[in-house]
Amino acid sequence: MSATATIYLLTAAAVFGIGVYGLLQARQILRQLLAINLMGGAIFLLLITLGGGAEGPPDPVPQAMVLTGIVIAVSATAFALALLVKLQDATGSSDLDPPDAE
Amino acid sequence: MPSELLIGLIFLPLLGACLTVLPWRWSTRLGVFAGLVSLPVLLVALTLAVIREGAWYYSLGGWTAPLGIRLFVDPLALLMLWMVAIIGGVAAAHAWHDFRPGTPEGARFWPLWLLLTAAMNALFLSADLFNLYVCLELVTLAAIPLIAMAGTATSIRAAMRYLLLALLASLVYLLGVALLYNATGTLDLYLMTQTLAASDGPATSLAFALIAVGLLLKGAVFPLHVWLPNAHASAPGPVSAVLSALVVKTAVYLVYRLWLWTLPAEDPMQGAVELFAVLGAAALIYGGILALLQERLKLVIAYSTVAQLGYLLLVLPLASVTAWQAASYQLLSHGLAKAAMFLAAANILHAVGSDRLADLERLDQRTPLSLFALALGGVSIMGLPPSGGFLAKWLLLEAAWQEGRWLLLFVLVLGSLLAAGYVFRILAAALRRADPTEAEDAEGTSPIGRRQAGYALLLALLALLAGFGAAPILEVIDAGAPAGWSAP
Amino acid sequence: MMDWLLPLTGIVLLLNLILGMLRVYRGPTAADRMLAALLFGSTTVAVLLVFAEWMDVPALRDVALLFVMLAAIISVAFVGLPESDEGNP
Amino acid sequence: MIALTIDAIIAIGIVWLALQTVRGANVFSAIIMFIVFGLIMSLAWARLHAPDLALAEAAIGAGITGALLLVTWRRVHVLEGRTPQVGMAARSLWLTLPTALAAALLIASLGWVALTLPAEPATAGELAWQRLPEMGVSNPVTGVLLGFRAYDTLLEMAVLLAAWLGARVVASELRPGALPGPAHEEVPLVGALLSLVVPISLLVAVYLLQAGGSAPGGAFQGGAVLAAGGVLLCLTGRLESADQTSLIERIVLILGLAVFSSVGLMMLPLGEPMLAMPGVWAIYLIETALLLSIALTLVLLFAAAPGLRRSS
Amino acid sequence: MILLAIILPLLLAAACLLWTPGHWRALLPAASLPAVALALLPAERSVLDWALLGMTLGPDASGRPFLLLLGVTWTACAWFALGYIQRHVRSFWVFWLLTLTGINLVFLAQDTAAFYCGYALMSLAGYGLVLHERSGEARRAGRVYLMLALFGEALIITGLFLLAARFGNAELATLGERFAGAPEADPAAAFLFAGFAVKMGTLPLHVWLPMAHPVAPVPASAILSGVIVKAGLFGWLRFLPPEAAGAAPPVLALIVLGLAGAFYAALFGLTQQRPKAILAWSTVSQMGLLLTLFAASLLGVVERELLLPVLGLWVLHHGLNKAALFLATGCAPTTSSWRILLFAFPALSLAGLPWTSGALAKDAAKSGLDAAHMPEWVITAFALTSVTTTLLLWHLLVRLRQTDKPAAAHPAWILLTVAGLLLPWFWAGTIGQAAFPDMVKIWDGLWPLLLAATAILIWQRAQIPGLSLPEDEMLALGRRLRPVIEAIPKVPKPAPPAAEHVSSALMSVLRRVEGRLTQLPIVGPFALALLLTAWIIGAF
Amino acid sequence: MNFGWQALPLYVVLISVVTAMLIFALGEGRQHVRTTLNLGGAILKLALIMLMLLAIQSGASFEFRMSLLPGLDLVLHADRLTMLFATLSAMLWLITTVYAIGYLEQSPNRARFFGFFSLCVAATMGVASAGNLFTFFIFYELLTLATWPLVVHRGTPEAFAAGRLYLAYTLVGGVLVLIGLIWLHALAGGSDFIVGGSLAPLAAGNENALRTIFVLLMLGFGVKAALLPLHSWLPRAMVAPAPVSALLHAVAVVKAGAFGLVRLVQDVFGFDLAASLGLADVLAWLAAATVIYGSVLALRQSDLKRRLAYSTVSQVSYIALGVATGGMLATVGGLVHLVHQGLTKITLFFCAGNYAEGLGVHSIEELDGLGQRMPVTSVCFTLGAFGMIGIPPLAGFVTKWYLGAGAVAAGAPWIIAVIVASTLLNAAYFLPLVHRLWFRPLPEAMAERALAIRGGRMQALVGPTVVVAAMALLAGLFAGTPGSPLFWVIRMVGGES
Repeated sequence: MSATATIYLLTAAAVFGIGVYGLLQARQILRQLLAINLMGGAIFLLLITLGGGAEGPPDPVPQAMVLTGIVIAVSATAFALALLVKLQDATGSSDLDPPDAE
Repeated sequence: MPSELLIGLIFLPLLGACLTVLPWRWSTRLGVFAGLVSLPVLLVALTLAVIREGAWYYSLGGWTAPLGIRLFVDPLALLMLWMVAIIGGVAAAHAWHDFRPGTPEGARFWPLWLLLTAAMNALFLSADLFNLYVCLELVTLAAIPLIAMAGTATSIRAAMRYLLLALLASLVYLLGVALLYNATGTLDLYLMTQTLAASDGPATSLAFALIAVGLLLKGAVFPLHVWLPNAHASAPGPVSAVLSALVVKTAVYLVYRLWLWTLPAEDPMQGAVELFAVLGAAALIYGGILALLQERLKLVIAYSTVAQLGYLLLVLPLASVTAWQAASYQLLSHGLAKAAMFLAAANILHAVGSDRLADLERLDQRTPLSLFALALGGVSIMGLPPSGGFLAKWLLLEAAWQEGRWLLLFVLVLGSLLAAGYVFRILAAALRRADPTEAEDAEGTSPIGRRQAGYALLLALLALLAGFGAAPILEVIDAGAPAGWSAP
Repeated sequence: MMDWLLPLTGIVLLLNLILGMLRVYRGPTAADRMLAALLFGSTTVAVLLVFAEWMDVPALRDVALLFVMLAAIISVAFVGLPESDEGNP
Repeated sequence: MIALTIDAIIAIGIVWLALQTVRGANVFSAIIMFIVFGLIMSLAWARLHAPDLALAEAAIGAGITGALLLVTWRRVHVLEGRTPQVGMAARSLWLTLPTALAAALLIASLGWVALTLPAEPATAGELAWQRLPEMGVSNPVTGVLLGFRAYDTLLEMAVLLAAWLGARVVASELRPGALPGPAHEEVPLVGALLSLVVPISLLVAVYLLQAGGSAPGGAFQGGAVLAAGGVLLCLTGRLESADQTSLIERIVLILGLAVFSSVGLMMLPLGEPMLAMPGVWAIYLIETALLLSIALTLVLLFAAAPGLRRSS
Repeated sequence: MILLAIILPLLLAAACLLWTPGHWRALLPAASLPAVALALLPAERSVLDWALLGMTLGPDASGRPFLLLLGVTWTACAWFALGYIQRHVRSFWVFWLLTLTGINLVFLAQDTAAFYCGYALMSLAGYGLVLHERSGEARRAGRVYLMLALFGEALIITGLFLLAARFGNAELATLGERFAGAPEADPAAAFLFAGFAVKMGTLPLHVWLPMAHPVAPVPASAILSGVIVKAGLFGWLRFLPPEAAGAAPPVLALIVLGLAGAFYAALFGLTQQRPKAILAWSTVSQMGLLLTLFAASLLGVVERELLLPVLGLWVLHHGLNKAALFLATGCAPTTSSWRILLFAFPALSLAGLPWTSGALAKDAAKSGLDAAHMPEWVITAFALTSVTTTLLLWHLLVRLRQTDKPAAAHPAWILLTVAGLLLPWFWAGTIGQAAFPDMVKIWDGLWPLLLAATAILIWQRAQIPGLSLPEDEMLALGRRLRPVIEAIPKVPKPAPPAAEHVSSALMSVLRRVEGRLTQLPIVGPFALALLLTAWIIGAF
Repeated sequence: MNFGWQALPLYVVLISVVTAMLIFALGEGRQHVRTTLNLGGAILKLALIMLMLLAIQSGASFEFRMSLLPGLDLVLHADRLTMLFATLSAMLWLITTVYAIGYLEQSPNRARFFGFFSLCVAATMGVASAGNLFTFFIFYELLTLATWPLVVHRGTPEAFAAGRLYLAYTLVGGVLVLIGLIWLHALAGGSDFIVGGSLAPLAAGNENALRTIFVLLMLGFGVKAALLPLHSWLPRAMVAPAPVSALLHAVAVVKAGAFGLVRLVQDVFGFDLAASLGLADVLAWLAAATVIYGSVLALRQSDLKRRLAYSTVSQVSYIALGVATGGMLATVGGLVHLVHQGLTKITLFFCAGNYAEGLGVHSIEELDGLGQRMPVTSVCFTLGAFGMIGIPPLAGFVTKWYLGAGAVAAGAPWIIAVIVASTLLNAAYFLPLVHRLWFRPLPEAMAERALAIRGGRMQALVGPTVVVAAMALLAGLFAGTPGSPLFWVIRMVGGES
């Protein structure tokens, strides 16, 4: 395995972990959505790197998967953002677990 | 011909959804009709075909796996498809009143509903891991807005929580798929088996672990069930019904597929089924107790779902024909009964204006039919005879017995007692009279209310009838048992 | 010469990018961040062009083109954002 | 060695930006960091020989997502201005520590496992290369997207539609016109910029669509670019939200899905399997429909409105 | 006729239940007439195999004297009761007639179940008669009566079960032959003996009798003491064939028991104050004598053959006379000389004055005992009981004189007294036992009376003060013990279990857990932990 | 599956189900239609059962079989034991329905009441005609379900507390049966009721398994039969309306448990096997303990219905006792008590209901002098009490006779002691009631209290009471007559085992 691939694989792992941490720890939903998108990016990076992107044109199947994944991610994010607006309208808060809620 | 049936199951609801996006009332009606009413017809033909020919694959676009995407139909998929058709159909009929075509609500509701139907059908038929990811996302993105249609603060918050966790779950699943693709070189569920048997390393096990956690999250398995109760309880009635009866089952279905079909029998990852069983047992008990603690009807039913899902995981380590029958029958009867209960709860909520248990007194006077449906559904959930739930429980116990899993047996029994506890708690609340001397209620049920109750009752009766029709159903199901399970 | 010159240019540009990142990080105002991001955009275009040459992937020029366009869009979008205390930690 | 340095810089940048996105002092800077993260990611895609993804990442990941995030941030955090900004430290140690620990373990195990895998095209990918000629397009990604795995793409369109439908369900009645007001008109140069950028975006979109057959590009990237133009029009008030979705809009929204499905179904009576492409023309037809649907859906999602109309 | 004997009283009882007896009450005494007919006329058995466990009814040799006694006494007493009963009239008649039904059935039954059926009916309906006055005393007596009656029934049914296991619903006539040798025979005989002994007032089980008989209204007392107690004897006769007794020792023990009862009861009666109580004790005493006779009849088939007529005669004699005496207590017998005379006849008859039925019976008994090779002392003791009986009856007369209030003499009393004089003779004639006594026998009858008269004279001269003891001697003893029993500390009730507290605490904990779990920072690590667990399971 | 005349037992079950459904569908109004339905259903069912009875007498057999799961059939058949129980429940259903119409027609929730009432009878018929343990279990659980709404019918907190207790016991009992059943199924495959037991060939080597199974099933059935440690639900369930109590105690629930024990011993294990495994003795001891314990507790109750309830606890165990003792006589005694206890206890409960409805009398103290106030009811009560004590010629005597004799014949004379002790205790708690009725003065207040029921309702209450009392009397008095329960049972026991 090439050094480039190693670098990007470790990057992917790190970003995924950071994303998970961010998703679980963030208070604001917007941050959580950012974290989810980070996680998505990490997975895409992993797919392409493993698909041989470091050496030359990568495996087209993962590329197609990533493209699909990107569109799905933007769809989900867009809907989540709309829901977030609605949530704030309905509850007056953009935080899922307000400190005084439970 | 059978292949076109598969296509129809996915594309008719999909095109129906397109039609319902158009602004005309007739297009909505046509879309719904094409997308839902056609399903049972297709399924009858498909069932006959499956009985005749057994399971088969269908390569989309003519590109066979591993290059292309295959559909796969077998008795298990058929069972799930039937459930989508029946439960989804009846729930849709129930929803017809609240979400009439031509109204703004209807215009928003039906496209999503049809997309959800299409997504579930696609999911149950798909044989491709990445395609399944897309299906899962489609299911999620179609289901969550439906929850939010209730419009209450609780429902929005629940939808948000569901969405975040579902996205997390999807991504975790996707990561697993990514690793698997690289390790095995294919995405096809069934081709993968051979490669998996050869390549055995930490990567594949991590991949399966990731997939498992993703699915457990989507399937609301304890302790990852946290999104479920509020989401299912605050959604509109028909949506709750479909969520609890079908949507969460998608994850369980995939767990079955992966562990019973994809994963080679000797793979060390098979050991995870024990973990699933532990979680299932915990869910059964924890969900049962929490259902007992709830003060609102729909929350009780929702926690009941958490508990009942436990049964489905408990089956995994048993690995016998009986266990297989038990799992299938539990899928079926829980789906029918739970949907009936949610529809009935929706009617009650509508009639009473509240679903707090404390407000439900004299329901036998106020909403007799819905209460009846609720009770019948409850009978099946409790596993009391004569009902499908009873046969499911019987088979489960028998399977546990055959394998000598005493602890499991104990958990099963405890779970069914807890179920009895919460179901009867509901019924007790419904039969209560604050003032026993109170005069009779003169209020009758409106024709609409009666029809709505009728839908709930229909499903409840089906759950009951499932207690009598097991022999032919199981005959078909048996043929679809996973490879390792058919040995007695 | 091209063997090492192009990548070296790339490195320099990337270091430049990092400086930009720091500005984005440090702020202090939203406008600082936005401008840094725009700088970022143009530097990225440069990096992409260098990569296209160096790695012999001409399609990257299309990407660079896209970036140019997006930079314009983002700047317009940014102008539309209201001033608030948000950006001033 | 130099290449490695470049990769290292990019990797460090990515990780650092990800961290900043998560730990950012406030939501706004987190969003900015995320947008920058997207840009650096496209550099990474470039380094990984995946220009298709670099395009998509730039247009969709950084561009459209960034715009969506920013406009929502504006709606949620600025216009309301109620929610106090709380950083990460607000959680107690007991809540943070297990998560951090688990995340660290996850990173370690994931990294370790990924390194054990072969970084090369898998069986399916090699098959895709081999059988690409049968598709009639030379860009393997397009070949996979619209040929071998067309079904995924089709369902993905359904996902996009579902997202729009969902957003419409939850669309807030309280704040329909969340788009910026006429402030833009007073900003100099905006008009001139617009008159340049929007046609260019249309041109780029069409170019990308056309190029998709043989080179990186395609309906998604093109659609995103077109959407970017639409977003710009919205931002500058050239388009404003309407109460109703017009018939045209509805048709365009379902166009991708409907055309894709119809073409797929078309071959059934001829005894061909479902989603068998009758020819390259079909691919372009579908791509065009997809492009239109994607663009409109994204713009509508951005505007968070049932429909759009030209401002009077 | 047999069915009539059962059904007629039942019908009348039903009538009384529904309507207060009116003009038709003259019919009520007639209810017992079929019994007389059955006693005297030849009758076939009737087999009613549809009824109960298959019933067989019919008079037989041992039953006839009982039936005769029953018919005559009951009719007379009913006649007496017609005027005597003023309160709770319906209740009285219902129980009266039910008791009659029961005892009819007892005397007619030829199978075990029917016998037991009648016996139980009689015992329970008798409770109504005892309780007639509803006074506190009556209640107490009734309770004791009922408890002992039930105790007796329990013993009897136990015995019957033991029999039924082998013989089913045994036909009584042939029971004896089959009884011998059965392993259940001994315990069954013991249970049955003890069970019927309750009704007979045999010594330790007699407690109820002196309590119950006095509290009942006069006609009821009369039949209780005169007739119903005989059902116990009848039970013995029916169920304890000579074959059942086995060896001799129990026979002797029973004889001793009987004699002891005879003496004890007579002497204890002397301490009583109420006339009816004195009569009741007299009954206990007399029943002791019957036990002696019966015990002798257990010695063997021959002895049974010998003594059976004697027992019948004795039953008839005692029943009629005792009933007459009881009726006398309701007719103020000391208020005029002819009434005293009328009172004296049955009294002296009981004492065994020669030429009376008593002498006849005693004579027959003595010869019977003799023939049964009883030891001399038994016969002597038997004779000596006349002394105590005489003393007791004298005591009765004295008490009557002190307590009598004026009352009309009812013709039924006279009738019964006359019947008491004549019927035993008549009966003795029909069974060939009637014989005018020779001088030896007259002396045998006289000396106890003379002895008694002497004692009375001495007693009166010596001015020995009368002893007064409670009627329920054993229960009185028990009452003394009550404080001791109550002193036993009671076991404290355990505190309610803490389970509810635990469960509610658990519930609230669970509620909180679930609340926390919904938070992402908490559920997230769970998910990750699961992930790692699953991975570790699979990979290592 | 066979839906011809062979399936008559199915139709007998279905009649009640259909009646129940129609009643539910009718709703609260339409009193007359409901009454007609109720009576029509009951009469039709009785007629069908009579028909079956005649057919079986002439040697016909009925069986309906339907496969529920592979290897598990739902079997409804009619053997003599079935007919015994079925006839009893059909008759008592008819009578109780009349009574219930009189009892409840003024109160709310009648449709619910009568619906579940019918359902309850359907379940009872199912229990009676079940042809294997599996089918038995199905109806056994259905019975639990159908009865619960009746127990909580009053809707008061006490009613719900009682209902909760009832459920807790019966459901746990059901679970025990289920486990036993599963085990048995794993061990033996099907478990059809075969006279003399079907497990004998399995006995060798499986002794301990069979023992455990027996104990599980015994405890499971024992819950409904109110065997000793499992009886506490029964007295609490007394909050239900009188017809329900009557039904619970006389026919349906308690009997179903007892019937289950009978089937278990007679037709699943077979007495010989049960005895050779030492199981019959266990059951006998348990039943004996219950007999005594129930009676002792009954003594301590001051509420009329509770006293009756504890009496039931005691009396029902006679059935188990008889069957567990074995031998022809004791078995006859046990089985015939199934009917006799039913008739007698239903009489008592009807009377208790009459007192409660007529004069609002609930506790024992209030019974004083009621013989004057409500003579017919009081006579019936007296008859019932005597029947319970076992005074001839009432039905209870016949039972005890056979039980006692059977105990000796089976070489277990200690059972006589149990029976006699129980008889004495019965007397001790019933006779004071009878005493109060007839020998205590009527208190002023009670004398002045107007009867709450009169006219047609009164007839509807008193009529059935008299009928059942008469039946209890006649069943004993005419025990020797062909067609009497005893006759039937003797033929059954003598003819088939």
